[in-house]
Amino acid sequence: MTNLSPAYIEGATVLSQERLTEDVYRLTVATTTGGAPGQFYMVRAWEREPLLARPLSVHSVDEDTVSFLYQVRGRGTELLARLDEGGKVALTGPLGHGFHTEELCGRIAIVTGGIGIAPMFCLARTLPAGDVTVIAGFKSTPYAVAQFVDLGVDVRVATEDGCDGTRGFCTAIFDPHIYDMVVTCGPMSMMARVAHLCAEAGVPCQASLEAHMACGVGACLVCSCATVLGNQRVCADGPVFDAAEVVWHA
Amino acid sequence: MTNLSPAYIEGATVLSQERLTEDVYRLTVATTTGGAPGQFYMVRAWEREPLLARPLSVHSVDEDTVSFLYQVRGRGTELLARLDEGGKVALTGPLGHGFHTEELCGRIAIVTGGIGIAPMFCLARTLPAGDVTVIAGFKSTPYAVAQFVDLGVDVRVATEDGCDGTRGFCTAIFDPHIYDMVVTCGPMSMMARVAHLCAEAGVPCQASLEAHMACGVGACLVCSCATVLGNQRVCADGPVFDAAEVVWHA
Amino acid sequence: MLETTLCGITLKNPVIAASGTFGFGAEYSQFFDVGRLGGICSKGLTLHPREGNPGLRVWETPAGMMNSVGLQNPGIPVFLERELPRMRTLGTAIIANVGGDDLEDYVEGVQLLSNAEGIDIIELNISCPNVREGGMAFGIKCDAAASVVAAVRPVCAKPLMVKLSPNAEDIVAMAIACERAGADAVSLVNSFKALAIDIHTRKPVFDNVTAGLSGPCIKPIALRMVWEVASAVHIPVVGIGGIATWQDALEFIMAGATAVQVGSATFVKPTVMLDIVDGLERYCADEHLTSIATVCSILGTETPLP
Amino acid sequence: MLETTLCGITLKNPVIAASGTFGFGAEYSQFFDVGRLGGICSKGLTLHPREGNPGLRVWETPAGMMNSVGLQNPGIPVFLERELPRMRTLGTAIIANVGGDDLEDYVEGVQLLSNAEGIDIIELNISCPNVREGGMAFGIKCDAAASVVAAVRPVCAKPLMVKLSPNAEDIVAMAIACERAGADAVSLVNSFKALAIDIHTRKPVFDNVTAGLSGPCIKPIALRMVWEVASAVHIPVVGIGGIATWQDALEFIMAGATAVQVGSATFVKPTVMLDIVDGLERYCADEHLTSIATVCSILGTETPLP
Ligand SMILES: Cc1cc2nc3c(=O)[nH]c(=O)nc-3n(C[C@H](O)[C@H](O)[C@H](O)COP(=O)(O)OP(=O)(O)OC[C@H]3O[C@@H](n4cnc5c(N)ncnc54)[C@H](O)[C@@H]3O)c2cc1C
Ligand SMILES: Cc1cc2nc3c(=O)[nH]c(=O)nc-3n(C[C@H](O)[C@H](O)[C@H](O)COP(=O)(O)OP(=O)(O)OC[C@H]3O[C@@H](n4cnc5c(N)ncnc54)[C@H](O)[C@@H]3O)c2cc1C
Ligand SMILES: Cc1cc2nc3c(=O)[nH]c(=O)nc-3n(C[C@H](O)[C@H](O)[C@H](O)COP(=O)(O)O)c2cc1C
Ligand SMILES: Cc1cc2nc3c(=O)[nH]c(=O)nc-3n(C[C@H](O)[C@H](O)[C@H](O)COP(=O)(O)O)c2cc1C
Ligand code: FES
Ligand code: FES
Repeated sequence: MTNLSPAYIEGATVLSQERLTEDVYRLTVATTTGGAPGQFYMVRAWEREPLLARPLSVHSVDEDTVSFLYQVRGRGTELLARLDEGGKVALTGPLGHGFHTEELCGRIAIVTGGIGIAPMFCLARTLPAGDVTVIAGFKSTPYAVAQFVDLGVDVRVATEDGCDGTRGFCTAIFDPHIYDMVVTCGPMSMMARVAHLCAEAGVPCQASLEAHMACGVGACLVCSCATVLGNQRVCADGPVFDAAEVVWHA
Repeated sequence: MTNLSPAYIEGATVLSQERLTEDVYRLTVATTTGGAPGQFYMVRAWEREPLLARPLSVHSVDEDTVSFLYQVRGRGTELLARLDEGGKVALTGPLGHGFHTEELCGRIAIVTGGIGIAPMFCLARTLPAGDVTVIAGFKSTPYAVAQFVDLGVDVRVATEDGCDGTRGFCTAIFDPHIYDMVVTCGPMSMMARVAHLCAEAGVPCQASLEAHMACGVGACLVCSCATVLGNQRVCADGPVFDAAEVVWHA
Repeated sequence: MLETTLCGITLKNPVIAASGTFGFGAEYSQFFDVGRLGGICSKGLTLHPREGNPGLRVWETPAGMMNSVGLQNPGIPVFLERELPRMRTLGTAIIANVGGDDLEDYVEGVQLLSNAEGIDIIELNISCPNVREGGMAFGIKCDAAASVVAAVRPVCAKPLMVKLSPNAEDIVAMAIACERAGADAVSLVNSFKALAIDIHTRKPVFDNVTAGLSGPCIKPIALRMVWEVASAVHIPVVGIGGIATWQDALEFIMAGATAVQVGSATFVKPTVMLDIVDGLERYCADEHLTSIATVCSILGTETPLP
Repeated sequence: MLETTLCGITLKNPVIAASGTFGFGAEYSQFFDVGRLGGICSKGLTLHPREGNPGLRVWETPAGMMNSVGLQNPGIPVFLERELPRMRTLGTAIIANVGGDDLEDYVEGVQLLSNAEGIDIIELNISCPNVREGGMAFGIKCDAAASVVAAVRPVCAKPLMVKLSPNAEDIVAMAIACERAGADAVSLVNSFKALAIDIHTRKPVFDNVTAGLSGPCIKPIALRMVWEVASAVHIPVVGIGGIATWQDALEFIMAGATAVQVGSATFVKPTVMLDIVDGLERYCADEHLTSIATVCSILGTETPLP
């Protein structure tokens, strides 16, 4: 899928804000700027404070709208969650290099931890449903999984508190050997584990990395991650990287 | 009237927000903290920015509510104007020394410029209507005068653009000689003029001064005004001063 | 858990009202029991009464404020007679903040305060950015600072805390110079010298041109300075600058501050210092600390990376 | 109305993208015609490529941000080969920002840049707070600064602008020292040395402990420094620090800045510099100024009050 080039939109209108769980929301915004799976937007729903916009992956997209699936973590996401229908956000995007969908064939595992599931819905929509298995881990109550089931995708859930699916981490129910391709998104430590399992099994893996960002467009170098090719910018060279090229710290 | 002592109230509820003109609003808040005529509150309707609260006079008061009449001037009042019913404000007050109502007898003139009319409604309510004349100047369309008429108070209006009442400044239609007591509030230059006229006529005048404030309670000394007694704190020693004691710069 | 010893004086907790932002304590007693504070610094005092600066005295900036009060105060004799007796009833440690224009004024002022009963600590303000000639100069050059500390030391029978300016050329050297000259503690920072221009009048906002910047905006710089100074001196350090939450206060303590002072944040919320005290208390309980001092200087003085 | 001459170079307008916040210009060309800017400062360059600092590199503060990029850059030779040709197509003045650890690197780096076609001005960054040993030291002491300026001057055939650190002991003396050593202009300020602590881990947020503070929070201090420096030197001064609106830019110009640089504000809104250019243009039109230079230094160098 081709990565789209970005625009800056000052007052995009909120079409809907749905609360999925205690702290997870889906925000849909009117914009025609689109986005490929794995690309993201810098989002801002406040005037002055906090200073910086927040990166959010494209969760779902069509001609006139982009949706974000996000979890309230701190001040920025808390302010996002206060938005109502008709509210305004500033968007910069779509940004970055998304998933290399041209490489995704054969049996595909999508392995996610927590809100790492956000970018996967628009990805799954582009893949043949029968080939895809989503292996999703959550702390507690799962969210945003039903929509994959609706696509006909096989979904397996692990929860840390055992309230749904298998108790434990998603990596415990992920066997890389039965897949041809793996994509992953979630906490860095979990992705490091997935990358390690894939490397051992000799299965290619694409990982969508996290990093604190300032510009989001590749100009400031605050979002760097160590790779075998040297430091790369998560925002502009990624956020999706070949997991084998990332220098995992965990 | 006795000045009341203040409290800090974190989340007072907005009961109503009325827009009176293009940029003048009346905000009514649920609070039992009351206030004497001429006292004020430090009001805050935002979390972090701007840093400081804004001083607003008690416009009208009863057992369970306080109303403010305010004009949008900059960022703070703009944010105030965005409040809707049910919104929350933080209040510190009532603060300061209000009008010396015990001295207000005989024929009383209330001379105001613009939003300087704000503190006068609760003052007028405590005075014998027949003794009071309000002489109110505005740039253009007058506001908040009808309520004085309802009290039975004589109201004379001057507007700079001549759209209502006499064209010109309110000081042009104010003859101090026919009053026993004058109270005034408005831009400093206008109050200086009123004070001058009163001094010439030998009529006592109380003026409610303006100053930028930080603490509002008398602790920081940023709101000082020069008086014959030395620098005084507008917030704690005033805001109402004997006009004859103020060193007017204008 | 929060009891703190500063220069031999026991404070209920390490949260002190900063000079110039809390008057003489009486104003805020209307809102809360100021006896719950660790201490109160008086408005900056000078030997002779001062009317302070003319013109506008306050201006807001992003996450901060500028002030140009210019040491308006009734003078030390009037303070001792009129304000101190009332302060002493407040039930908290009293820190007399003293400023001056020249050495003689400092010495005479400190002497008067030193003889007064009920003052626990004298805070020597060598750093007020809002007074022309004098004051400021002492706060910029190490040797000038050392000379004023050395001059007042012999006449000061009470613990002597020197309040440093962030405008100092080298704040670490400054702190060391004050320590050597006999300071029992240092407090930092005072406000930053800053400028605002009214583009409409094309003139400075303040008559005095520059004014002192305080508030949350300065916290990251103040914290760095406190850490550097605490790493370099052996006397206690009191951290000041933009503290508005218990987390801010804790950062200063971890950086090496024995206690903290809260200034501008009180304007935002009159009772903020109680929130800070309560927050630190909860933190100690949650972390099972018997004393907040356990985490003082926990950052260490060594920089983790080469 | 906005055309500005800086060290003999004509800029379309006085609004320049600050070093390290605008890459090499290409990234933001996606959002607007960067050719409308007065100029672009390159990311800080060093003779040899650098990977920059490990660990977290950005942290938000009230009205500001801290960064610890640590001069990550491809090295001057790669810049000249790969980035400069593309920069030259952008249609605006190119300012090459150069940093270093020691005198030799500075000299060799400047020499390479000086020989390159298409670079209009060389900005000597003696003030990066995020590089251990070297760099910073040059930015703090006047004589160190003068020595590096004097060393690169003979090999620099292009206009030489020296970027000053707000952490300098005495920024006015520093500017004068640089002027004497041969600087054609000074730009100020770079970011402030600051600290943030993670109270949960009880460690500094940054591996490097301290990091550089920028953004609106620093504006009042930066503006004061620009005014002081502009009042003291005869070479042009470029104002930097927290500029986010045309009014901010105008304040710096009134304080004596010939041009301004905008850094962090671009992160808040990619097209903010166009707003600033448009705002200044409107201001000139509204005030009937034939040139923005009319209001440069209008504040004067004398302080209105005694
Ligand atoms: C390319 C990319 C895409 C992302 N997509 C999504 C998404 O679709 N949905 C979603 O909920 N989140 C997503 N995130 C993470 C999201 O950006 C952060 O949760 C958000 O910025 C936190 O902001 P805050 O103000 O709420 O929290 P803060 O108060 O800033 O921080 C709260 C916590 O979040 C961490 N954090 C802050 N910023 C980031 C960041 N940029 N990346 C990772 N952790 C951070 C902090 O360290 C802290 O632990 C994405 C991050 C990146 C880099
Ligand atoms: C005791 C007192 C009572 C007041 N009562 C009222 C009232 O009832 N209704 C009302 O509309 N206004 C009242 N004011 C004025 C009001 O406080 C200011 O208009 C308000 O603070 C402006 O805030 P802002 O953020 O909207 O504007 P800013 O952006 O802060 O400033 C906009 C303009 O207002 C001026 N200004 C800012 N603060 C003050 C201030 N404290 N006093 C005077 N001018 C100021 C600025 O210089 C500037 O010209 C009162 C002021 C005082 C001191
Ligand atoms: C209005 C005002 C007046 C001040 N007056 C004094 C003073 O008289 N003496 C002094 O040492 N510091 C004075 N300060 C500085 C504060 O004590 C404190 O050092 C500074 O404000 C930084 O702390 P903050 O960011 O918490 O406000 C004053 C500060 C303000 C805001
Ligand atoms: C992420 C980032 C990277 C920076 N890198 C450099 C640099 O390489 N060289 C330099 O001279 N200044 C660098 N700076 C400093 C800026 O050019 C500017 O001086 C500073 O940010 C203050 O301006 P501002 O408040 O507008 O951001 C950097 C600033 C930021 C925020
Ligand atoms: S966030 Fe600026 S380069 Fe990635
Ligand atoms: S506003 Fe603080 S003393 Fe008046």
